[in-house]
Amino acid sequence: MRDDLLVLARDLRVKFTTGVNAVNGVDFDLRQREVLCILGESGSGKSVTLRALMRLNPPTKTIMSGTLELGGRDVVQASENEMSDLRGPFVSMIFQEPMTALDPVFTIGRQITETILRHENISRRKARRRALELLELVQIPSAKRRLDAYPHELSGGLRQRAMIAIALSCRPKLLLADEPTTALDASVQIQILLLLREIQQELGMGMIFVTHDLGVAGEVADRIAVMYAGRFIEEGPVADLMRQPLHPYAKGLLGATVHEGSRGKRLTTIPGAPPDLRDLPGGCAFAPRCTEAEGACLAHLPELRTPVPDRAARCIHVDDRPAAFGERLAS
Amino acid sequence: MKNPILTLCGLGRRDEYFKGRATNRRSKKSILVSAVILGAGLLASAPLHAQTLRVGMTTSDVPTTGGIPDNGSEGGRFAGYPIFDALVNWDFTKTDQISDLTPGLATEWHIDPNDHKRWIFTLREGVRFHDGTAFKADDVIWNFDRHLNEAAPHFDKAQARSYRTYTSMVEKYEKIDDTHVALYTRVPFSMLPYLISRVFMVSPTQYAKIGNWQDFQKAPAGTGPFKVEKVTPRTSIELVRNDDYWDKTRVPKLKRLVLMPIPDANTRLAALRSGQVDWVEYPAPDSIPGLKASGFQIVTKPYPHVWAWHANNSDASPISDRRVRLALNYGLDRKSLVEMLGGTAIPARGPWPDSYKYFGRPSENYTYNPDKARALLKEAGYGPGGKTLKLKVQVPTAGSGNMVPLPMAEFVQQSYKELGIETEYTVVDWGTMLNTMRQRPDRPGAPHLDVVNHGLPISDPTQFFLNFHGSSAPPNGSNWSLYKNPKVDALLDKAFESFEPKERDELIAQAHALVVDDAPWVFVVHDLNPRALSPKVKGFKQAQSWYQDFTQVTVDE
Amino acid sequence: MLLYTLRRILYAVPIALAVSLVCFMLVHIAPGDPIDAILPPDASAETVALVRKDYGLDKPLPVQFGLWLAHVVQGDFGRSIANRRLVADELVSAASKTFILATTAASLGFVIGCILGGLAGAFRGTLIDRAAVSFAVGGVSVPHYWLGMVLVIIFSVTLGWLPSMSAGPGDWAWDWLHIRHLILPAITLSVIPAGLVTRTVRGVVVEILSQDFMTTLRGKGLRRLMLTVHVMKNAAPTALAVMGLQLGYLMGGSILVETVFAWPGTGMMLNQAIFQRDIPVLQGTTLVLAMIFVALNLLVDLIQTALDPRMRRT
Amino acid sequence: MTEIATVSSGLVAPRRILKPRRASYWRAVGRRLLRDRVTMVCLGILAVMALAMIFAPLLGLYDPLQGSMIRRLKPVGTPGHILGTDELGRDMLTRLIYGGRLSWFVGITPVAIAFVVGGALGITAGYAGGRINMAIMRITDVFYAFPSVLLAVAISGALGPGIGNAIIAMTMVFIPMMIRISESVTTSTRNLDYVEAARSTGASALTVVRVHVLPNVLGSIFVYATTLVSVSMILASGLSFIGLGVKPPEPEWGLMLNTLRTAIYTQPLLATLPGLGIFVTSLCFNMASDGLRAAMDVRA
Repeated sequence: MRDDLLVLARDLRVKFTTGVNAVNGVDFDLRQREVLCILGESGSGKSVTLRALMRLNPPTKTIMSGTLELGGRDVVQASENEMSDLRGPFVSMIFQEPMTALDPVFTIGRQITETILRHENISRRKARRRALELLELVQIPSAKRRLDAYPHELSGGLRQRAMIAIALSCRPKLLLADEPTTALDASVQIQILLLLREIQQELGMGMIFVTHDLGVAGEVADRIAVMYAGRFIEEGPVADLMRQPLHPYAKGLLGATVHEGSRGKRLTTIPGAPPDLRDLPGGCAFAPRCTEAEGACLAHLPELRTPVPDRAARCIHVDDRPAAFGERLAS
Repeated sequence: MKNPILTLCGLGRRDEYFKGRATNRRSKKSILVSAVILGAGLLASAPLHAQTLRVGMTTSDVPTTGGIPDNGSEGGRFAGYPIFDALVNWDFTKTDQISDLTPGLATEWHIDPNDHKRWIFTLREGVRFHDGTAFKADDVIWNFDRHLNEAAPHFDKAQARSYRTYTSMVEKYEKIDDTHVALYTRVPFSMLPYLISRVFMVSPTQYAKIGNWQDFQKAPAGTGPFKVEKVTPRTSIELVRNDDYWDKTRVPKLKRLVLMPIPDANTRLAALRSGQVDWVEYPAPDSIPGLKASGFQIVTKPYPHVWAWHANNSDASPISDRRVRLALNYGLDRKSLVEMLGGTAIPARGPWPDSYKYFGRPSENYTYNPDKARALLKEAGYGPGGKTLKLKVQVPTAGSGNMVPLPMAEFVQQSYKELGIETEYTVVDWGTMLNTMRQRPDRPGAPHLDVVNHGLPISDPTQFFLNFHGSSAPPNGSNWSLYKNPKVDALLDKAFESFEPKERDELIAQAHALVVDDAPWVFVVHDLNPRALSPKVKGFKQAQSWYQDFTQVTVDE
Repeated sequence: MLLYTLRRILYAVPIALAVSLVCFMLVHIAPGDPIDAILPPDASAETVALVRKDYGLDKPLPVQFGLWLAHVVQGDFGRSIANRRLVADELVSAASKTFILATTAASLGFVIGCILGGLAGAFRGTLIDRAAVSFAVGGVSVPHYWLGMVLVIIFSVTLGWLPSMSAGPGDWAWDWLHIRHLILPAITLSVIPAGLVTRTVRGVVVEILSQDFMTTLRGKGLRRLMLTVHVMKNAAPTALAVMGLQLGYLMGGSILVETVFAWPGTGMMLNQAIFQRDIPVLQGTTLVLAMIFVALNLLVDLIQTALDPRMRRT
Repeated sequence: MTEIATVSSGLVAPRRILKPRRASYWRAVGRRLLRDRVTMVCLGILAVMALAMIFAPLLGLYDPLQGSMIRRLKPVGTPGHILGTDELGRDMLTRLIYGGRLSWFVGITPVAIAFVVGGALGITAGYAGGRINMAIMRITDVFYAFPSVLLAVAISGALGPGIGNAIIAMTMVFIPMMIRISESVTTSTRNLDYVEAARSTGASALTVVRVHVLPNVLGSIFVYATTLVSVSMILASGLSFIGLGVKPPEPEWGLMLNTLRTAIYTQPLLATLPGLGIFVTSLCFNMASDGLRAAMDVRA
């Protein structure tokens, strides 16, 4: 196994005790410095997948299976203590709502230092100095004063920066971001994205980024995975996927989204509703909404097909041969 | 002394205060727990001496301790005679008959043969107040000034009024010499000694030292067998033995007497059962079988008390018809009521129990006779074919002498229901009821009432007078019934002017017999004054009186 | 914060005034002339007139209220009609006894409630949760005066471990001799706050645990102990508020328990005053208890504000 | 019907849809209730008690006021007197059922009056806002400044013992509570978009309240009122217990508890029965109102 492999997921499944099958077999790898963007509708399982990577889904209500390794450590079998050692120094997460993701009754500084003190054997003073550096790193103005501020005293953008600072506080190798810009104003969104991208490159982290905004994905991702009903239905390099989606669902999404520059505008939606995750159909989960669906779609779950190296899609209409794909492009 | 280690192991003799707490020590665990509790208790508590009697009273607060005890007779029982003496005391030694008077701070008294309004009292010599000063004739005058002389600097404005019943007959008083005083009554009145038996003598010196009656209560000085050590309002009065008590036969055997007000019957019961007190007044009748079974002593004695329906004898009420009142007296199953009361009462046939010398020879004998009752009612026009007799009755919730008024009232109600009589109760607190009884039932604007249900002392002939003499209608006396029989009035007047004991007693007995036959009230039961005592309380001989003697009591270790 | 404190205190002033007006009016909603409660009915007309003047009852109501208030502010609640003692003296000793009982019961209830509620919230849906919730519902449903009787039978009469009544001999002291008297009434009285605090804390903890920031905290790798600290600090304002209010309720609501245990506090005093129609005592006790409640409310508000940074800016 | 859906970039992400609670909503609540076994058991117990009390005269019970000295204080399980007899020999089962009538009556009436009066005042305050709100709420604050037991005891103490006075006193305690809750619910409903919309179309205040506000707030107010029933029952029995409520010989649980107290050492089970009655009723009311609240707490 190569040592720059941060995440290895094979047939990862997450089921909730309520009967919801949130993640139904996800396979992917992530290497250092690589940015993967998981794209999907609400309820497609992208957030659950992300949380599963840190095993943050409610422990008593979640059943995880398959293979999941972070830096070679088995996440599915690890004890809670081993997991909590991993969280922070190896992997950390930025959440969607900076308003609710920060503890309202603790200062920003305290929330950063407690993380550092948890994982590193350094003095409180040193931890505080590091916290200050981190706030400066995420470009919070008058950082020193903000250290003693409570979350509600900061604006949304600053709060998200503070959130990022907390996530970075133990210099993780892998940063997970769960729609980190959705709750922010458009002008702030782009600043945060640029900041994230910049810091990710500066620190050489791997990053998994969840969003339902294609524009955002195009901004930051190296690769994109499109998720539907708990599965990756298409995966590939960002430029290729955006230019030429393979899966009908991905096509729909792209059709429903204009490329960069028109973010936030109301667009055509894909008719129909996502499937009930409690009772998934046997075949392709998208088939009921798919204009290209045929009988075979419902018979079996389509295999992941690889028409060109580095790209894959779960649709029977996609050729599993690079050549055929090329031919179609030509015609 | 006790070995603390033994005590800690739960094996040695325990401090008196903790006695009875850990009676059930069979399991090792509870021994351990109680040992811990005891250990901690011993470390922290001030040692309480042996020979302490702790009494649970029924009063809601400690009675006032300044020599004018409130809370009725129970106040006199606990904050009166144990701490103070009057010129005339009550005799507790003859327990086989209803108590009478005995010399107190006066060794002898008599009416002036030339002036039937002038009483001469010879004072006891060598008596000292608790503060060490000697008791003198001047002190008697000073004490009467406290009650009656509004011009005196120490006139007790706040409390004197409540003792008017006892003092109002006294017109003036004077010192004759150092050992004699004279009291003048407004009219010739042979019963004066009964009245002034509640006028307690307190030390003027102690009052001068303290300066006001309010604070005097915290450290009063009387001449009684016990001295006040500490008064904690609403919690306790702590008394200690007066070793110098003038009556050497009545120097207390107890070292301490602790009096606690516990108005709630069940709380009192729990306190006795858990060993927090050694003695409770008026245990609820339903608790008596259980107490007996657990080895507690239940003492009962008749005394001049009656629990009765005071009937409105004025014209407004159907009960003014004597036949109706007789029917009510014959139609009551008193035996069953006594049974319900666990034997803490005896059936009443008149205001006084028939064992009393004043009972007389009435012609009516109120046994349970429902047929006679029905016949009497029919005669009066009630019952099947006639009107329905409906009575409005006021009942107190509690109060000294009222026993357990509500269940008893319910019993009476049921009993009469069988005769076709409808009774409607208005339940009020005792104070309200006393207020009702201080006003005429026939005054304009008074709410209609046929009966007031009240248990009360008729300790002596003066009280009989206040309840049954025609001139005693409110506000002059307690004759709420407005009962008026000229014969009774004449007999009583004559008796009160008679200074010949034999003749006097006979006149009173005749008056009593007439009252029984007239039945102005429904005589229900006489209370037997029950009290429950822990098995270790010894030597108590219950007197047939509202007051009791605590000096002969001992408490076993 | 300072401004808020000032405003809050200022707002308490009219409330306190209105509360004292209600206490004052208690006498006047009672049927009949208040003088009847003070004097025996056979009192002469002059006496009635005299006493009426003494008590200021001959003046119009607003003036009477003003006079009464002026006295009360100076700590003069008049004298008890029943025993002629100064109401203020009585109140000091009774209120301190009730305060001892109420604070002990409230603290006990608070500790039990926090532990049970915290456990129930943390282990939501488990057997622990169900047991704690059952306890809480039982606690608020049980007639506590009845529970008191049952406890006395078990612990005083049958086992003989603890006294069944009173606050111990003489004046109160924090020694075992007195504390043993406190145990049963305090337990009895603590059942309601324990139930309420359990419910509240459970609700708050469930709420906090479902908050996004708990995921953040877990995502930072914090251990259980640190998580607990976060939960506690978040739950504290609510829990303390409930506790503070409960203390106030217990101060005013201990009348039944005090009656059962003959605890010489304000509850027993009130009970006696009612049945003796002792108006000065009734008025004074009600007023003092209500004022304590107003003050506690104020204090709770301020503490809550101080504890919760989100509320400080208001 | 107004639907407010937040639209975010790209995909439609409906957040929370707020709409007036309609029949379908109540059906859903009903279904949830039926599924909640604990609540159903509690409601069942309460229903059985209520039926027994309503039809008490038809049950062939004894006379609740007629006793007999020969059979007084018989233990639980005596033939003919399945729950024994009280201190006057009256059948305990009969007394408990008839006593329940009064206990329930004194417990529920104040809450019911407070529900109507307090609810009306609270909704008025909440909907009208401004000075009316100010006036109503400040007066409420004053009564809120009293601990509830103290207020009830003081008022009924001043008025004197009796059922009527106890009910008045307790109503005075519960009205401010009902006002507060209904005011806050109404205020928050009033600011909901669809109510604002209805108001802006010029519908009369009464119509808006009736059509848009009431259906939304009544449920919450009602649930709150049900939680008060348990408090009220305990308080009512407590007043009777210290002699301020129901007067003898009427059977009432608090009063029965008080009069049977002294028999607790001889007939412990018998003496605890009335307390148990209060306990079970108040427990069931509490659990049922919890269940009702849970069932109504459907996040749309």
